[in-house]
Amino acid sequence: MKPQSEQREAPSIEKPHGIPDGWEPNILAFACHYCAFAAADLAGVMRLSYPASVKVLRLPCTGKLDYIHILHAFERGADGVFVAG
Amino acid sequence: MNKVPSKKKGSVLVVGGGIGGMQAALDLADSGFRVHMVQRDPSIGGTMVMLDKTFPTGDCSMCMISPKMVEVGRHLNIDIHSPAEVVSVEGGPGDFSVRVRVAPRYVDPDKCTGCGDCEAKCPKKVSSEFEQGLGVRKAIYSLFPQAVPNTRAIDRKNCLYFMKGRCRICEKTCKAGAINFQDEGKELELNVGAIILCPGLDRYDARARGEFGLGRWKNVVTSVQFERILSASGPYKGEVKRPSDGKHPKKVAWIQCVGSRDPHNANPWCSSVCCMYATKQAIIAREHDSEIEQTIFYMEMRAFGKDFDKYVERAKNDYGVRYQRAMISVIREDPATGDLLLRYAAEDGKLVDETFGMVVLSVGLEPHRDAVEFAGTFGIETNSYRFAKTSSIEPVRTTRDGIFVTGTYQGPKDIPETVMQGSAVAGEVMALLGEARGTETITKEFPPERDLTGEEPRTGVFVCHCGINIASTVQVEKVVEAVKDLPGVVYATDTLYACSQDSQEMLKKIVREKNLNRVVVASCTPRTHELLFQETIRDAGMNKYLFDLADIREQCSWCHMGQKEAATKKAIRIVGMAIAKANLLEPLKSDAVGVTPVALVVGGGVAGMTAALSLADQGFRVSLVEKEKELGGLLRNLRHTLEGDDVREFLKGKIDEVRAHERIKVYNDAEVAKTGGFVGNFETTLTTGDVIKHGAVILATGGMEYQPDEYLYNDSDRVITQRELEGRIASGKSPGTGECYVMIQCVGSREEPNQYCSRICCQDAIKNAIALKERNPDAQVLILYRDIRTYGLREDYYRRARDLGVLFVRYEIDNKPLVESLDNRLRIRTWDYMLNRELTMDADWLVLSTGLRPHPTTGKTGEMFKAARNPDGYFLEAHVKLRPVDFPGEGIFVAGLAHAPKNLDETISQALAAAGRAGTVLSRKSLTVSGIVAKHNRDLCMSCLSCVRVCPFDSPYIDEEGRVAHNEIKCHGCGICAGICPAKAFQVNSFRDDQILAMIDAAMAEGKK
Amino acid sequence: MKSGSNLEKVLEGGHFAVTAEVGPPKGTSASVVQKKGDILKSCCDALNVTDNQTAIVRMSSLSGCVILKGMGLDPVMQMVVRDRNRIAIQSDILGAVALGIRNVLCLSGDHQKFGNHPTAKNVYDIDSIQLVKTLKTMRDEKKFLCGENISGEVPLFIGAVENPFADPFEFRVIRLGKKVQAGADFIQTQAVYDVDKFAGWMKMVRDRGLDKQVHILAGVIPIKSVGMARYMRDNVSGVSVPDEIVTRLEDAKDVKEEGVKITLEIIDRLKDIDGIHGVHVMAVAWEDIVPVIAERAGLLPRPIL
Amino acid sequence: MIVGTQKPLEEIWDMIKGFRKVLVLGCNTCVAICHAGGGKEAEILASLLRMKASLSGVETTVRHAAIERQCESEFFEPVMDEVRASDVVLSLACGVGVNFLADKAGDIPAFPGIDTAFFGAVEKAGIFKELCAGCGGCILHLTGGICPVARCSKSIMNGPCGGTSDGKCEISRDVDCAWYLIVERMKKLGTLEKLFEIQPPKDWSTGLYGGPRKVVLEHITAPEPPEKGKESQGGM
Repeated sequence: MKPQSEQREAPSIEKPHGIPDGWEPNILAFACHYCAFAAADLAGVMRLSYPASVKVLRLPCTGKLDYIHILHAFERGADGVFVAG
Repeated sequence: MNKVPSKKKGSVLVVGGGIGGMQAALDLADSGFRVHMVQRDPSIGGTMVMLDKTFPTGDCSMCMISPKMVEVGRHLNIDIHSPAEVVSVEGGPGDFSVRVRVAPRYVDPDKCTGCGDCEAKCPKKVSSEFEQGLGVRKAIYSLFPQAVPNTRAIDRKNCLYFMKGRCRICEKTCKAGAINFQDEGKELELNVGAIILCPGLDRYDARARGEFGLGRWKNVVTSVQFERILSASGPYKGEVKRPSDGKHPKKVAWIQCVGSRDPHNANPWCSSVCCMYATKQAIIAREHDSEIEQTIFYMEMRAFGKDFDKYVERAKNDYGVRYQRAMISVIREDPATGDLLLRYAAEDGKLVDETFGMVVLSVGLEPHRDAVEFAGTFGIETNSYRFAKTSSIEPVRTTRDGIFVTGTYQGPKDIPETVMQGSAVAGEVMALLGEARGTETITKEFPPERDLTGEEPRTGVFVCHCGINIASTVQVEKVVEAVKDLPGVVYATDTLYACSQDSQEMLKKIVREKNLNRVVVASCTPRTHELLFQETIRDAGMNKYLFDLADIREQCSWCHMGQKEAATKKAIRIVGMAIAKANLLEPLKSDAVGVTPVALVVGGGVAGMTAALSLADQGFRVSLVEKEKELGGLLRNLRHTLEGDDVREFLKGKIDEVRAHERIKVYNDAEVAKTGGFVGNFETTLTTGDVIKHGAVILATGGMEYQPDEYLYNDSDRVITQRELEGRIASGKSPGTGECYVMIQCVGSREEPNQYCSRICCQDAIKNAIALKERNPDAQVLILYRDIRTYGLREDYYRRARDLGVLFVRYEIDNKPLVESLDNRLRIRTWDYMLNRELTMDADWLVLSTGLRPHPTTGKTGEMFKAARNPDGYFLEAHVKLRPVDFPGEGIFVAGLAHAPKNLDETISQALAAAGRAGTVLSRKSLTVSGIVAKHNRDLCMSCLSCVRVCPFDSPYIDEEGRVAHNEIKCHGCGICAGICPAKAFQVNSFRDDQILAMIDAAMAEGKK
Repeated sequence: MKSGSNLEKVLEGGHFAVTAEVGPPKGTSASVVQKKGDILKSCCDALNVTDNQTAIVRMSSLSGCVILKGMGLDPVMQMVVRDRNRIAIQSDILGAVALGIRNVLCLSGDHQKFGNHPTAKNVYDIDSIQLVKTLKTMRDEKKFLCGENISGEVPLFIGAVENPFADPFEFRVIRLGKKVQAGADFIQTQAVYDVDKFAGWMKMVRDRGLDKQVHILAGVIPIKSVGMARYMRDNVSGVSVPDEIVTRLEDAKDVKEEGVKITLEIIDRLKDIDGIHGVHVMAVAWEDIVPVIAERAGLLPRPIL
Repeated sequence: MIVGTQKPLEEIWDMIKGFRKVLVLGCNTCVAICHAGGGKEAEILASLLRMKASLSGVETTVRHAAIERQCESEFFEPVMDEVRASDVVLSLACGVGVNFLADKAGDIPAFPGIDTAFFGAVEKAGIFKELCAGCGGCILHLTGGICPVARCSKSIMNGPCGGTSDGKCEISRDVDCAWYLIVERMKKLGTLEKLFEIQPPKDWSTGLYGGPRKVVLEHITAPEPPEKGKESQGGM
């Protein structure tokens, strides 16, 4: 049996510090294609405004989501992860 | 078999684009027919698009219907003609000629990209029909944001240019040059083999009931207005507010039967849906605002559908909904507060005044206002209420051959029954036009796919301006600049409208010139445009899965208006994510499997026989399996329907027809012993040893009449069931002179552990009561009931029974009637809630209205076909609203009492629907499997069975070696297996872990300057 | 006579026996036990000393018994198999006999989860039926469980418990039969409130002839408050408190008096059941009511044998 | 199979926080099936520990790997370099694997990342329950196939005790009374009379209480090296 060779690099997470002025949380949303992604579309159609630091990643279903996806986002510097489905 | 060229046309006209028409159109177009859909409004969607949520599951209405609309809009074999109406119809079944008048839209659909710039700039505001007057639209508009087609239309009556001769701002705004003020519409001549009518409904105009104050008191709204109020995309964004002052009402009242069950002032029929939608609205209102106190004023709670009673119980117990049995006589407004004072008679007869912050009128359904002219155009008869005339044994056939009807034009009904009838008419049409299948459909030809094996990614990026939709917020050129040097990218450009015809050609040219092997388009949502671009790159010789769409409009420019910097930065990230994924995409094969064009129908009752006949008429061989010696099932015990149809005659005819049909083989005394396989390729062994290979299966295992032990049924010969009474009436034994009959409703229904309505018993009792009274007016008939549920047009018979002198006395579940035996008579005591005292009656006969139970074989059969059941033991359909005859496992369908208690006409509709749905499978030579499926790596798999247990589609299974294997044919690509697999043995194509991780990296990477 | 204990004499003499329960303190004071003994001595034939009941650590049962013995009372040493393996059990029995203890009641013991040391490891080396049999072997054959000989006599009157209200109902009598077969001389039952159900169980006991082979003492717990009644009804597994008892207490002006009345009614009915040879009154933290109950139930004076 | 549950992150962190190079080593057999300690969980835990280290301001590298079974020597070979390059190995195997790893890891500490719970089976997706206690003296033929040692909270041989109510154990309404199940099942099998006999005290010496156990299969254990010269004389 082969060991899992693929390894991530050391993390680049900053240490906790105070919240500077004008700071916006960097948020990644995992959205189900059929509902939450459609809802995100609808938000646009209705011209609802939300911070531009929110980015949406489409999944075929939130059941596809793996813990490691969430953790990976945090390790890469996400301040929040939003799962919607 | 030699195919004789058919004289019948292979195309079908569907008149009406609501959910019923859409279902019929999709079923037909998916099974080899060309469909013309004529829709009066500028968009399809009908009534369902206006609803917020649906009962009893609380699913979002738009979320369910929107993908269907997109599917209809994109279907190669469905042509939508809108806004349009049929002018004339000539010819007969198999060959009609139809003239259609398409009204001018003043926007050229071939040029319009649906970007909506014109609408944004149009200066003229008009009260929105879609928002029921609670919001505004423009003079150039789409009916609602998700409209299909999304070509805008100019409302000539309100357009400044048409009214005053100047403005034309839309024309100036439209970069695609799609505005055409000279549009005069056109007339089409269509040749079709069959016609389906589904024009939908109107709602009762409650302004006619001045005492309710609609239109006068601002805080009195209709139920449809309240749907819009509840809707998150509605005028109040889902906040429960009053129109008068925007305050949150604390107490909200619903008034039922507004415009229904009222032969004197309004419509005599029951609208069938209001009890449930009011319950739903009361629940959702509380979910939106936990302070709200909800009261529903009603006469009878008609929760007759599957799981409806449970829903009402939940509303009472979990959501605090108060159900007050009372008639509201008048509503008055307190001008100071805008509150509303309701006066009603409480159960003890005392008049009560109660104040509410808001009142919702549960308005009933009625035929479209042009229903009479409409019927004239098509040459069909209507009943006295202007609904299309049908019968309980031919529920979707109009009086003119070859013209069918579905949905509320046939009678008031809810969404699943409309969808069911949509599939039912499709089934009827398939049977009528079976031989013409495939004669008029079109298919698209593509060039061969280029082999990309071993190539490094060469990704092309096309960033769309979408006119100014994207470009006014996102600096498109900056995006192009930022991504052009990303790994894998060899070409990046911007484009005015990526989806326009010329851009598509440009895209193809560049793919070839630059030898691209991945394409990313950054424009709008993949939900509507992915297929379009996939087709384009396929046309350029690429595998269509080597594409990704970055949504920088809906999810970027439109929600970050006025934030150019931030929006541009985000757009760069979004495009970067798509590129990162595209680089890792691989060409996918869409596998295909053959289909055995044979149907298995389990159950030889009326549902099974109807489905079998429809499928056999469609041209498929059918194996019909019946566990008993005779066909006919439960219907053999019935003599007449409520409407008076002769059931025995009908049943005999059906049985003869089945026996005589050359394509139907009947297996009597047989049951399913085991089964295996998947859609298109099942193999089932019967208890007789016969082995049947089939492509689809319909489970119509039927129901049973409940055998009571209540109310001395086992102790006295004078206590009988409705079925036994029906026999006595038929043989002339009942009614004897001056006999007294007492009937008790809901015996064995609507109480634990059988907390559901058996749906048929109220009509059964009324049918027999009428028969008794008609044969002998001196007979006394008294019906003890909990709620009389003569929904829809059946209400007529309830009224007739009362007119004939049948007495109705209500009882409550915690105070049931008491029965004792006295020599040759029975003494029945019950509490009369009207008189507020105990009633004692001596009766000659006590008749029990016993409900229905699922047949005991349902469980066993269900297990074999992996068909789930609800807690009451009835089969659970794939989706209670939009897939009422499907199971989650494809190729398996349900019909009749096995699904839920229902009346004969409903059983026939459902059986036809199951046949229609099965026809969509059996008519195909092969079934193509989407490339987006989960791939299973057997080397990594530990056969832990996690996937087998969680997969909603049963695609992972235990194979002959006793290990987990995966059937991609059944897979829908949802990836739940991949999420749970502890060995990472599953990866979903195009959503592989490496692709997702790469996208996360890209999303989190600092964008290049 | 197997042991010559007072309890044995009362029961063998055909008298309707009365026993009561003495809970030892969560401390070292002998006077707590003595005080309870004083209250109970004139109204009971023998006194059970509980063994770390509900798995809460208290003074050992053996010590409590010795204190009572010193006051001239007849103690019943309760012994659970939760905390001792077969070695410790047999050793404790030898010591108890040496100190004059003659009655032993064998129990499984409440699971430690309920007690004040829920993280303790339990023992359950042998179960309560095996314990009964072990004691019988020690007494009758003068042998340890392993077969080796014991020096000296082991005069014991062996008791066991049974819960007629636990599941599965019909198996309870079979299990009682196993206890009798194992060597139980007397049985003390779980508290009876539902006398009808208990009578039904006793009929099954008589049908099997078990009432002729063993003395059955019905358990009685006087109820002091409505809360206690509800708690017993809802939370104590294997105790069946009919709703009407709870209702009676809820409606009563003087709850304690009503509780006593209910207890007296129950004892009255128990006396009429064939095969019941006595009552075992478990007045937890309400010992001073026992003489009152014994008096009002007409169970006094106790025979002196 | 052996069922385990992952230890709380804080507890794991307390074990390893003093080490700079951590290897999280999953085991792809029993504990992977119960979603506690396979390669996937190793990857997840490694990520969590990296973030924990970062947030605690500790410079630590955390890597992860997994092997088929941590109870077989040969499977370790491919990861031994990784093991040797680490300051500590956090094994997500059951206790067997951690013991085994400790034997192989020389001077590198092997710590447990999961709590090994019991031998059990999947009741339904996500629910595992204990069914065997590995007592070394099976009596299931006497108890209708339902084990009182593992499934009765008092492990009694002549049950049910007085604590059962509605078929549930006195310790919790969520725990079935094993003896209730035994009686019901033996009724169904028509062998209830087997329960009329008193079961003697159980011989616990075959279990954990008899000291560490070992099974030796003589027909499989490697024979003593044969005498030289006889090696290749077997007929081929």
